[in-house]
Amino acid sequence: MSEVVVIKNGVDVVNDLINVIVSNRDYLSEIDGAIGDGDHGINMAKGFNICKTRIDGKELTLSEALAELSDSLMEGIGGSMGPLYGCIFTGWSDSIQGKTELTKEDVQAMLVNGMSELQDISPAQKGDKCLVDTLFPAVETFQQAVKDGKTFKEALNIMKDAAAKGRDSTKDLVAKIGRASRLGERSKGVLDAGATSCCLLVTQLADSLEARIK
Amino acid sequence: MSEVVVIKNGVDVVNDLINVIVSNRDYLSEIDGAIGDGDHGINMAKGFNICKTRIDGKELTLSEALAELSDSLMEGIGGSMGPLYGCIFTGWSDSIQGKTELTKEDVQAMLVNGMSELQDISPAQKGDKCLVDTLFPAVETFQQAVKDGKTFKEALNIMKDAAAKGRDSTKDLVAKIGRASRLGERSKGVLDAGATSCCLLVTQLADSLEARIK
Amino acid sequence: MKLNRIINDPNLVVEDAIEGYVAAHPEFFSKTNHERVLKYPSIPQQGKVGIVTGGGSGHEPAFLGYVGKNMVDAVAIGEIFSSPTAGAFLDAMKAADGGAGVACLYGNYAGDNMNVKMAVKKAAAAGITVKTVVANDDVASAPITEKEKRRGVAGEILMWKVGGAAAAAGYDLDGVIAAAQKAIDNCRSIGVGLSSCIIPAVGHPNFNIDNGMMEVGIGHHGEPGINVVPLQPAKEMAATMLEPILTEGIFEAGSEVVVLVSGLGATPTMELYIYYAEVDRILKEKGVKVHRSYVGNYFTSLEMMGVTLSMMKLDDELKKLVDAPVHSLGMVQG
Amino acid sequence: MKLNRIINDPNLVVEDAIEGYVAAHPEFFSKTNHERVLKYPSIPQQGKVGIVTGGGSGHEPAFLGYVGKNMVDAVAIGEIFSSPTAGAFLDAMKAADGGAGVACLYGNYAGDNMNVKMAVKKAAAAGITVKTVVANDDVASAPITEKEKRRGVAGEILMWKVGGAAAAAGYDLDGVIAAAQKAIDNCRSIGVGLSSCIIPAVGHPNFNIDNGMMEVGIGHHGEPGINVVPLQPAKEMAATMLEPILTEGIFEAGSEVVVLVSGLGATPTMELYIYYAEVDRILKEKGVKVHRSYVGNYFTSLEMMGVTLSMMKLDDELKKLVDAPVHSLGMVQG
Ligand SMILES: Nc1ncnc2c1ncn2[C@@H]1O[C@H](COP(=O)(O)OP(=O)(O)O)[C@@H](O)[C@H]1O
Ligand SMILES: Nc1ncnc2c1ncn2[C@@H]1O[C@H](COP(=O)(O)OP(=O)(O)O)[C@@H](O)[C@H]1O
Ligand SMILES: [Mg+2]
Ligand SMILES: [Mg+2]
Ligand SMILES: [Mg+2]
Ligand SMILES: [Mg+2]
Repeated sequence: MSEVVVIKNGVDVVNDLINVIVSNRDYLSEIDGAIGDGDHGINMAKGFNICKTRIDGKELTLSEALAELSDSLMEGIGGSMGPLYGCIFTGWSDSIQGKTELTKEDVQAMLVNGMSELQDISPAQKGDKCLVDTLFPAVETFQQAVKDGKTFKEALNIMKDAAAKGRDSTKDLVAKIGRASRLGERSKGVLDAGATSCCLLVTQLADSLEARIK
Repeated sequence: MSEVVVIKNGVDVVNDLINVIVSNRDYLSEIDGAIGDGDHGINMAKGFNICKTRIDGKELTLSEALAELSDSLMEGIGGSMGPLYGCIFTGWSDSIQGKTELTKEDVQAMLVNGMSELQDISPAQKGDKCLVDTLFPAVETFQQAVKDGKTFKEALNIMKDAAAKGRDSTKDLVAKIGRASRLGERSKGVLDAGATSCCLLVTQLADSLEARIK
Repeated sequence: MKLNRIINDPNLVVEDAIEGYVAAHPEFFSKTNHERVLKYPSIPQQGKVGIVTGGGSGHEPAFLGYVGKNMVDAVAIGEIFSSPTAGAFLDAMKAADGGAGVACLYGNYAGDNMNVKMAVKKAAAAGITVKTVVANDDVASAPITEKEKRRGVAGEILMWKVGGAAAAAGYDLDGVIAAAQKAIDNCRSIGVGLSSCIIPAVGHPNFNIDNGMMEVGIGHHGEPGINVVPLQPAKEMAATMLEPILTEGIFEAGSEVVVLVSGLGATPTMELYIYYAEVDRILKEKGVKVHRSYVGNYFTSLEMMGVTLSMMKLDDELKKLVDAPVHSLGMVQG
Repeated sequence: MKLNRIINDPNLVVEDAIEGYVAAHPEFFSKTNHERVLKYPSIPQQGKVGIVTGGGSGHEPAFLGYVGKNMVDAVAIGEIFSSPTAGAFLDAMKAADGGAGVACLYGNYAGDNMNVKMAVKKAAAAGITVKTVVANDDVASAPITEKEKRRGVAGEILMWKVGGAAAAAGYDLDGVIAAAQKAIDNCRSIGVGLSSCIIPAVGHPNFNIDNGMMEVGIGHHGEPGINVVPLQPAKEMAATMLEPILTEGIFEAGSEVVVLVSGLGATPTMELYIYYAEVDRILKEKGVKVHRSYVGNYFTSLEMMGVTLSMMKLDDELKKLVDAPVHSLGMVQG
C-alpha cells in the first residue's frame, strides 16, 4: 500500500506558501533587522504577492504553480531571495512536471532537486547561518525517513522537526554568508531570517501535503 | 553745578557692554528662535567677543572703544546686526570724539547721532517690532529729561525705564521688519530679540555711565 | 544630546568648510585677501561685467558653488544663515571688477540688503560701478502686492545663470542687470519643510515641524510659511505647491519654463524625482512646456528635509542664456 | 509615527522615481522594454564595448545617475537596497550591446553576484559576450586576506568612470575589463555612519546609531562596521578613516591619487568639505598627491548621515581615463 498526495489544484498548495510568508512579513523583516538590513519580510512578501496575482483563480498542476512562484521571485524581486528561492522552487517544479499525485519518492526527488539547484548558484554550506541550515537538514532527514521506510506522514513530520531544529541552530552560529557575515562574532545570538522563512515554507509544504494524503 | 561722567578708560565701558551681551547669548538666541532663526545671541556674542580681543588691555577713549565695537560688528559678523548696531555705535563714537568727560548734553548728542545713523540704513519705525522699539523711546525720553532739567542720574533712569517699556511693547506687536515680518499675526505674543538686546545695551550703558558720574 | 555631525569647532564651520572647498577645487576657487571672499581663478576678466553674489552659509552648493565659468565671478560668504559683511561684499566686488562694472545679484533679506548697500557705496567711492538685482522669487513670503518684501530663494540660481551667461556673452552692465532682473521677475518659487535643522553653533533645532506635518512656504532658514498641514503624498504636495505659483498668472498654457526642484538637504535624491514626476504631470496637463529641468540639491538648508520648487518663464533671450554652457560646482552644462 | 518623506505609495518609490528621472532628463535616460532598465539614448553604439551596471535603489545618484556619455550605458534598477533581478541585468546587457561585448561592472553583494551570474549565462545563450568586474573596495568589510568578501562601495564610481572612458576610447572588451579591474584593485574605501535611515516600505529605521556615537566601517545599507565609537571631530574622523586605508600599503609617499568623498544623504554639503580639508591635510603630510578630488553626494544611503572616503591610486593609464570627459547626472567633467 503506497500512500500518495493528491493535488487537485497546485494553486491551493502554493497559496498556502504565499499566505504563510505574507502573514509573517513583519516578523521576518524584524529578524533581518537585527543582523541584516531589515527587509527580508518585505522582499519575500513582495515576490509571493506577485505570484498571488498571477495564479489566483487559476487551475494549475503543482509543478506549474511552483514555476509561477519561481518566476515571480526571479523576475519580481531580485535581491538574494529572487535567485535563491527562485532556484529552489524551479528545482521543485522541474522534478514533478505533469504530476497530480505525488509519492514519498516524488516528494523526495523534488526536495533534492531544489537543493541541488540552489547549490548551483550559492556556495553556502550548513553552518554558514543562512537558509541552507534549515533546508539541507530538512531534505536529508526526509530522504533518510523514506529510506528507513517511514510513512509519508511520519517522513513529513520528521522533516518539519529537522527544519525547526535547523532554524534554531542558526541562533548560535556566526554568519559566514550574506550581509550578516560582515558582522563576525556580532552576528551570534539571533536567528537567521532566511533560515526562518525557509522553516515556515518547509513546514507549510509538509502541512499542505499531509492534508492531501490519500 | 553741571554733573559729568568721567571716563578714564573707554575700554571699561565697552567691556561692560560686551559682558552683558555675552552673558545673555543663549537667552537672546532663544527669543530669536520663537519667531526668527534663533541666532541673535550667537551673532551678537560673536561680534562683541571679537571686539573684546581687539580692545582688552588697551587704553582708549570711549569714542575709540566704541569705534572698535562698531568695526568688530560691521567687519566681524555681517548679518543684520553688523550694519544695524555697527551704525548705532558709529553714531555714538563719532559724536564724542576725543572726550574723556561727558555732560548730559554730550550723551544726548551721542544717543541722537546713533539713532540717525541707524535711520540712514534702516527704514524701521516704532511699532515695527524691532530694536527701534527700544532705542527710539530711550533716546527720546533722555532728550525730554534733559530738556526738563532732570539730573544726569534721573535722565539715565528715565531712559532705562523707557527702554524696558519699549522692549516689552514688542510683545504685542506684529513684526513689520526682519525675518519675523513674514509671520504676520503669528509674530505676536513674544518679545523681539533685537529689542531685547538693545534694552540690555541701553540699560548697561546707563549703569556704566551712572557709576562714573562725578 | 550631542550634535551628530561632521565638524570640528562649531563656531568655525564656515572657515573650515572654505578650507575644504579651496583644497578640493582649485579649478573653481582662488582665495582673495578677504578670508570670506572666494573668486574664480581667471577673474577679473578685462572688459567683462563682473558677477558677484553672497549670502549666508549652510545653503551649499549655494552660494559659493555657483562660482565658475559663465556664472558667478566672486562670492561673499556669511556665517551660517547670516549675511556676509559689507566688507566681504565690497572685496568681492573689487575682485570681480574688470573695468566694465559689477552686477551684484543677491537675495532679499534685511541683512544682505544693508550690507550690499554699504558695500555699493564704498565701491563707488573706490571707482567701481556696481548695480544690483535683488531676488524675490518666494511667493510664500508676501502677497504679490508687496512683492518687494518677498524673499529670494532657489530662483536666485536661475538669476545667476542668466546674469552670468549675459556677462559672458559680452552684455554691458545695464544689459546684464536687465537680463538678471527679467530672470527673477519671471521666476516664482515655494518651499515645503518636513523637518528642522541644527546650526552647529546653536546646537539644537531652532524651529520644529511635528512629525507627520509639513510646513508650506517655509523659508530657507526655517522661516515659518503660510500653513502647517498634515504631510501630503508627493502628488498632492506638488499640487499644493504649484497652486500659489500658477495663480500669479505668468505661466499660462503654451509658455515655456525652466523648472528647478531642490532638496533642502536631507531629502533622499530619489524623492526629489518622485516629486518632480508629479510636477511634470501637472504642468503637462496645464499645457506648460518644460524646456529644461534641474532636480537635485541645488539650494539647501543644512539637513532640513523638504523640497523647493522654482519656475522661470522663458522668452527667446532667457532661453538662450539659460541654455548657454556653464561650469561650476553646483551646475555644469555642455 | 508617520514617515516624513516625499513619496506616494511606499511600495512604489522606485517606479515613481524612475518616472521622474525619465521626465526630467530625456538627455540621459531612455526607457527600454524592461521597466527596471534605463539606457543612455544613443546606445547601443556599434563597435563600442557596452558598460552595464546595476544595484539597489536608495543610493542615488548611484547607480542610474552614472548613465551618460563616456560612463555607464545601461543600468538595472533594484528595489531599495536590493539587487535588480537577473532579467533586469540581462535586458541592460542586451540594451548596451553594440556587438563588441558588454562589461558588467557591479558591486560585491550576494544578490548582485547571483543575479549577474544568471544574466551572464542567459546573455551568452543569446550570443552576447559579457565579462564582469566586481567592486570590492570597502576595507571595513573583510580583512585583505579575504578580499573577495569585501563589499563594493563608492569606489564603484571610479570603476565606472575608468571603464566608461576606456570603452569610449575604443578599448576592446578585455581592455575595458582590465582597466576597470585595475581601477577597483587600486581603490580603497571606508564609511562612517552617524545616523540611520528609513526604507519607506519598512517605515522604521532598521538599525540604530546612538546619538553621540559613530559607526566606523558602516555599509551602504547600514551593515554594521568595525567599531562603534564616540563621535569624533572631523579631524580625528579623517585620521580614523584613513588609517585602515593607508595600512594596506598601496598609497605610499609620492603616489598620485583620486579622492572621492561622498555624503550618505543627509550630511550637509559644507561638512563634507570640512571633512575633505582634514583628509587633504593628512595626505599632504604623508606625501600623497591628490590629482583630482570629488566631494559631494555621489553614493548615498537614503537619508543616513555620514561620509565615505574612497581613494584610487593612479598610474598613467588610470590618470588619462579618470581625466577624460564625462557627462552624466552624477558626474560631469569638461
Ligand atoms: N548566498 C546565500 N545562500 C543562501 N542563503 C543566503 C545567501 N545570502 C543570503 N542568504 C540568506 O538571505 C537572507 C537575507 O535575505 P534578504 O534580507 O531578503 O536579502 P538581503 O540580505 O539582500 O537584504 C539571510 O538571512 C540568509 O539566510
Ligand atoms: N531693518 C531692521 N531694522 C532694525 N532692526 C532690525 C531690522 N531687521 C531686523 N532687525 C532686528 O534684528 C533682530 C534679529 O537679529 P538677528 O537674529 O541677529 O539677525 P537675523 O534676523 O539676520 O538672524 C530682530 O529681532 C530685529 O529686532
Ligand atoms: Mg535583508
Ligand atoms: Mg536671527
Ligand atoms: Mg540669522
Ligand atoms: Mg536587502
